[in-house]
Amino acid sequence: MSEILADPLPLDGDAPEAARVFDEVLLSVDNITLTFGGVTALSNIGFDIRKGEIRAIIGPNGAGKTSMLNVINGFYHPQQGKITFKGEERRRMRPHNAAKQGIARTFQNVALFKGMTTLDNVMTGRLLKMKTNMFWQAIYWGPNQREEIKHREFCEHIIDFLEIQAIRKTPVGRLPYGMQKRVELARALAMEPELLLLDEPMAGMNIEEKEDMSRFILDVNDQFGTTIALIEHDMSVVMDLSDRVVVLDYGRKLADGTPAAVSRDQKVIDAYLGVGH
Amino acid sequence: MLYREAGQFKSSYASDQAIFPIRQDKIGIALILVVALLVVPFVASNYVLNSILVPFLVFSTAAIGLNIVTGYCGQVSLGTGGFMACGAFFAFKLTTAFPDIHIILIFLLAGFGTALVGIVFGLPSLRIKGFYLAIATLAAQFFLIWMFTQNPWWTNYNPAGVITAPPRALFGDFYITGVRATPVGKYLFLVCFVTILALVAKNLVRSALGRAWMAIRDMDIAAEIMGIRPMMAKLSAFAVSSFFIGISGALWAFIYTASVEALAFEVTRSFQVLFMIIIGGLGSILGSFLGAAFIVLLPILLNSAPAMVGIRMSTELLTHLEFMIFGALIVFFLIVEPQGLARLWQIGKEKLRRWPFPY
Amino acid sequence: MKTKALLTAAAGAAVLATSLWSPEPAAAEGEQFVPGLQYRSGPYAPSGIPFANGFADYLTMLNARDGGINGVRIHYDECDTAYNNDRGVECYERLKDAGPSEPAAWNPLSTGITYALIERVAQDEAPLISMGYGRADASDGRVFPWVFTLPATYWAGADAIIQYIEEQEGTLEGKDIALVYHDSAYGREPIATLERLAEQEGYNLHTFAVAHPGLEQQATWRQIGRQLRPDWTVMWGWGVMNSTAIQTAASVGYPMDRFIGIWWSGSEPDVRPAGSDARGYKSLGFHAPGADFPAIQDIVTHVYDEGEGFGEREAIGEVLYNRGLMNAVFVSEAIRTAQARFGERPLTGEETRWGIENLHITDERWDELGLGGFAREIRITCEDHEGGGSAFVQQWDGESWEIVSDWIQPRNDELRPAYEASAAQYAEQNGIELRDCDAEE
Amino acid sequence: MNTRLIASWLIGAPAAVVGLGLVIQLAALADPSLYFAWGYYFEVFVGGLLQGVMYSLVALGFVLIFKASSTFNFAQGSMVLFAALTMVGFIEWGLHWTIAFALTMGVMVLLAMAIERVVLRPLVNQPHITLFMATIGIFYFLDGFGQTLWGSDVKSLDIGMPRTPVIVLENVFDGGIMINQFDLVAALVGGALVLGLAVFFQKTRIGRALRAVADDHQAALSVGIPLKTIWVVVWTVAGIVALVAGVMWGGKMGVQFTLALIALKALPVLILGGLTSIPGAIVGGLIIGAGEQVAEIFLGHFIGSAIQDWFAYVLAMLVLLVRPQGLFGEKIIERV
Repeated sequence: MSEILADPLPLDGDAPEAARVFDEVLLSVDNITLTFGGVTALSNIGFDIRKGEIRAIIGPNGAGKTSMLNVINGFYHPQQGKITFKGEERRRMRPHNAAKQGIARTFQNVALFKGMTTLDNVMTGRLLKMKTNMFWQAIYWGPNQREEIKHREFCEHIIDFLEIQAIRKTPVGRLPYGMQKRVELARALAMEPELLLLDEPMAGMNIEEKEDMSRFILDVNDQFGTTIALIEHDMSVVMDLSDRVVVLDYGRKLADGTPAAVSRDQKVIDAYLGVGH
Repeated sequence: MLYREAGQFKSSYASDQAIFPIRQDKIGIALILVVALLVVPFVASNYVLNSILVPFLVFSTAAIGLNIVTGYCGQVSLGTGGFMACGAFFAFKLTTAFPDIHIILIFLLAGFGTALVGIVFGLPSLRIKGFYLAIATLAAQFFLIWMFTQNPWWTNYNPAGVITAPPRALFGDFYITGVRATPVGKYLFLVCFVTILALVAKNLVRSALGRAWMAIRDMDIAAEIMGIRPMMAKLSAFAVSSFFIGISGALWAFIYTASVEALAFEVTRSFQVLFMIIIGGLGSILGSFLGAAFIVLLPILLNSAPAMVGIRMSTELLTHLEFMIFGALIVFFLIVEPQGLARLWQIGKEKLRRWPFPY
Repeated sequence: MKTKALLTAAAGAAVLATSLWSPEPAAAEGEQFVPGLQYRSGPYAPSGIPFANGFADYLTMLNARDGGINGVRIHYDECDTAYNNDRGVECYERLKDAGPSEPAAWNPLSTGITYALIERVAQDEAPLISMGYGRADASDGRVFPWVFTLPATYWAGADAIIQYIEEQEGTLEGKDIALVYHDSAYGREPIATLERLAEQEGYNLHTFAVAHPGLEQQATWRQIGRQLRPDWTVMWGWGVMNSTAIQTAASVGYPMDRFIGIWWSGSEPDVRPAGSDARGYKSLGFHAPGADFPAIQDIVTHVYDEGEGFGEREAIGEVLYNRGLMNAVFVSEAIRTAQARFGERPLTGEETRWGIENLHITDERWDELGLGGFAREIRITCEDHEGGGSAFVQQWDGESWEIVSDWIQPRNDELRPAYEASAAQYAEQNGIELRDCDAEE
Repeated sequence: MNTRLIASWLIGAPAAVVGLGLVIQLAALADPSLYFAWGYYFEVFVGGLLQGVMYSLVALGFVLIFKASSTFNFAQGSMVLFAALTMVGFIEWGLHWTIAFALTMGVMVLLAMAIERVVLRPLVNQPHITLFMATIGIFYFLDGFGQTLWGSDVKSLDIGMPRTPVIVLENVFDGGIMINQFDLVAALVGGALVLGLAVFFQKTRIGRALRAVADDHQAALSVGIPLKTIWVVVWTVAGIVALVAGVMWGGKMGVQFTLALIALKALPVLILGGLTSIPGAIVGGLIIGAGEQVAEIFLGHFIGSAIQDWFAYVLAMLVLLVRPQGLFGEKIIERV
């Protein structure tokens, strides 16, 4: 596991300054192995995510990227290996514990709450922070209303930030796909996560939508200081956005390093072009 | 032109989050309450009060309860009848053991007791989903009815296994159960009580808990990843739902039929309430009322319709026709508007808002 | 388009709904209203239909043959309860103001509905006849002025069955008697009496509950037929439970002639599905089966020949048909009795209540009615709302019911205190003051 | 199904039966008022198994429809009633029962076509729960329709099946084991029906198409199988299964309204066996049938009678807590 620090590389456009340096490890995974029945989804994977960075996880279809995210937020339980988050080794747990620790995510296939409005979807992100008990919720007026308004203000802030004010009261089931992806990001952000996992945030989008989404991701990272781990197929997006990249293929780690270093890696090139297996 | 929200601006989140953010709706609901409290008692016949309005209000409470667990939290339950029986028998045992406790408190305690039972029978929902869960809830239905029929303790050793509501007054001489209760008194009490219950339900579903329920309903995996604990969400839904259903069972036994045996709450009752929320609208408090009204009125209408147009039909045929029309209507509704009457109401309102323009 | 369709439907429903608020009685003034809470649908319809037909046909015949009762025509209107308590209550509320006069008497044909109506009829001042069903302790007229249990209660029925068994066996000491009962208010009524008699007579009582509607009896009958093998089995069943019980009993080889049902477990729909297996099965009865009575022949000529009959011609004279007819006789005779005092006009509930309370149908009166030998003398008093209580045993010979015993008179000296004790308890719970019968005329 | 699974059932099931007997024997020793004899126990057990086959007959109809369209057909019970009523109606016209049976099959085809046209087609692509509720609508409709057509009297349906009980193994157990011939014949018919269905699914073109649909709707459509036809066929087959169940149940206790309620007995069988498995419906039926008889007689002694109604459900629920997909159902793998 070579520690390649970001080396300066000229990139196109208004990319972030590539020479950002991150020292503090937020999350590290070591020797993760995950199997379903006889099928090995992940084998012996290890890498880390550092505080403040944008980390990309790439690889061909079926490489185990989504499984990796599922392991990180506790949805799958690996047979082997350990995960350390914020310096603490994590025991076996359920996804809601991961959420409590500050891990939020979006999904490859939009997993919004289809029967609820945009605003309510975003408000679910605040559930962990809401403290009034069932009794006061039943009364509504009083502490509960104060809390609702406080969190509503926070959510409105995020709604402004992601420019989805106009669809605030629309049931998300009726929104176009690109908008749904944006609402999903808003919902994850409402959790004020320390680590944000994005599973193909730009899949199925046109160029314009992709540009918008890229801008939002960078702004989130920049303004909120949120650490982001991101799965993406579009290599140009990955190159533009990420500080470091880890490459998976058939459940194994192929490479890990700066976008530039990874893109020069022969194994990576072979994997993507389908050469020599 | 009457139904327009133009010119009504929200200047605070509080007013934007009100139950009826549009002024016309506020006026409308106030009008309904005024009519219900001040006009209906004077014009409605005893038949309308006893056989239409009282059961409608009792059923609405049950429908709200079932809507919470099925409509809002997505856990299909067929145990409604069993939980209603719990409420009825708990209330009976409590009020006969402690005659001095106020009747409203008895109803609430019966609700809380049923909530505990609901939690126990909600436990399978943590592992079982969908149809499997729906059928597993039938276990609650059959077991509870059996328990109340088999144990004479629940009926204070009545030889026939029937409980009869003892006379209880709301205050002074204003009896709401027993022989001395008048239909108007029962009705007025129910209007107030059920309105408050509905308000509580509405408050819960528009707060954090309601959002957690809906999140579990719409996508349980995503909800868990958002930090919602499925166990807490599902069990709280079962508990709150059973609370309402339990109260409705107690109201049924004490105010509607006044005397009841456990068989009154058998599985057909569960289906009846399920139909109310399907037809009324899943995930809607208003829908619970609309559905209850529909199911209470439909058989009565079907029965009196032929006589009104002057056709004499045998009761036998009428009842069979009722079954057929009922079945056909369910299919019709599901095809035309799967989201029920509440959604129709909404569409109607939107049309009104735009009127006279088509879009 | 679909909104349009729905809005039309909604509008239609609304119009119908508003018309409900002003129900208009469709009948002419001057008629006596007799409501019918029947069930022609639901799981118990096969038993409910013949009863309803007998009830309705007799009243129709009175109108057709005599022009009503003393010239006051009867307006009969029925509502289908499906043997369902809350529908029964709804029907009650619907019919109670829907007739041309106050209802003469309510006949719910369901113990559950009877329970649900007991308080309502007291409040609305309308009499209720629970003929051979309902609350046995309601035969204490001092506590239940509005409820009548003529001609016999379940407790009397249980007593009669035990007397019959004793007569067959010589002694009951050490005998095993099983009770198979419908697990409802109805089926549980006799248990207390049977237990009391068990203590007194020295037999062992074994009870077996059968869950509504009564399709599951295999385990019950395997226990009875293969393990317990009681000397006698008694059944308190209704509807499909009866026929299922007889068939299942036959399938485990239980002897039919040691199997005896209450009067609600002894009609043609109960035995016919079992075919020849049911031969020998016994049940109680309190009226004769068959159509060989002048009054019933009048129904054929005045009603069925005119095409006004409610049911099939072949079903006339079946046990439940005749029972419905008997119920109608009680109602019409009570009206007649009351008319003698209050005048020949439609009566109020209070007036017909007096009529029932002073009802006295002697053997001669049964003859006059064209029903000689149909049933026994009935005499209701202020205290005694049962008015008879005797029953006989009938047996199915594969084709028809044969009466195989004399009239069995229940031991009222023991039953009466039991009724009064139970009624007193009810009175205490509900704060009812006992009527003083001596003070009334 | 692999041989190991079958072998483990073949050994495990009798062992469980005997083990349960031993437990009850012990309980009887502790409480002398509980009657226990091995002959009696086996008689109860066999009686329960035969009853269970009757449940399976009803459950089978549910499984067929669920497999092919993921629809939980609540109306199966009223289809049983409707089929039996129709057949009795034809017999009452004076037709021989075989002709009546064939005619009723024709009626069931028409019914399947009507349901496909009026209910299923407009609801295509709706969530499963919507379809489920629609079948409740069909349930009510058929109940009313059947009775409007044929009346609500109890009708006997006699196709000449033997009814007398026989006693076997008299030399092994005291008093022997009494078996009802009717149940035995019904069980054989049920077995034959399952065999017939297995052949239908394995050997015929349409049967293979049905299995393709069960595996994957999209894939089935893409190889050119019209979903419309599939639905009609599967509802027809379910209708015929309902007819056979109706003949058996109707013959046993008369044809009448309550027949529709036996669907409630089939539901625990269904979830115990797994909604998608035909062998599951059979094994589930046997377990529920035997389990509830044994429970009613021996457990009922301790906690009160009439426990059959809920016992089956509680048994099924306990199994579900261990295996949420039922004994033979397909394992549910959650994905995001």
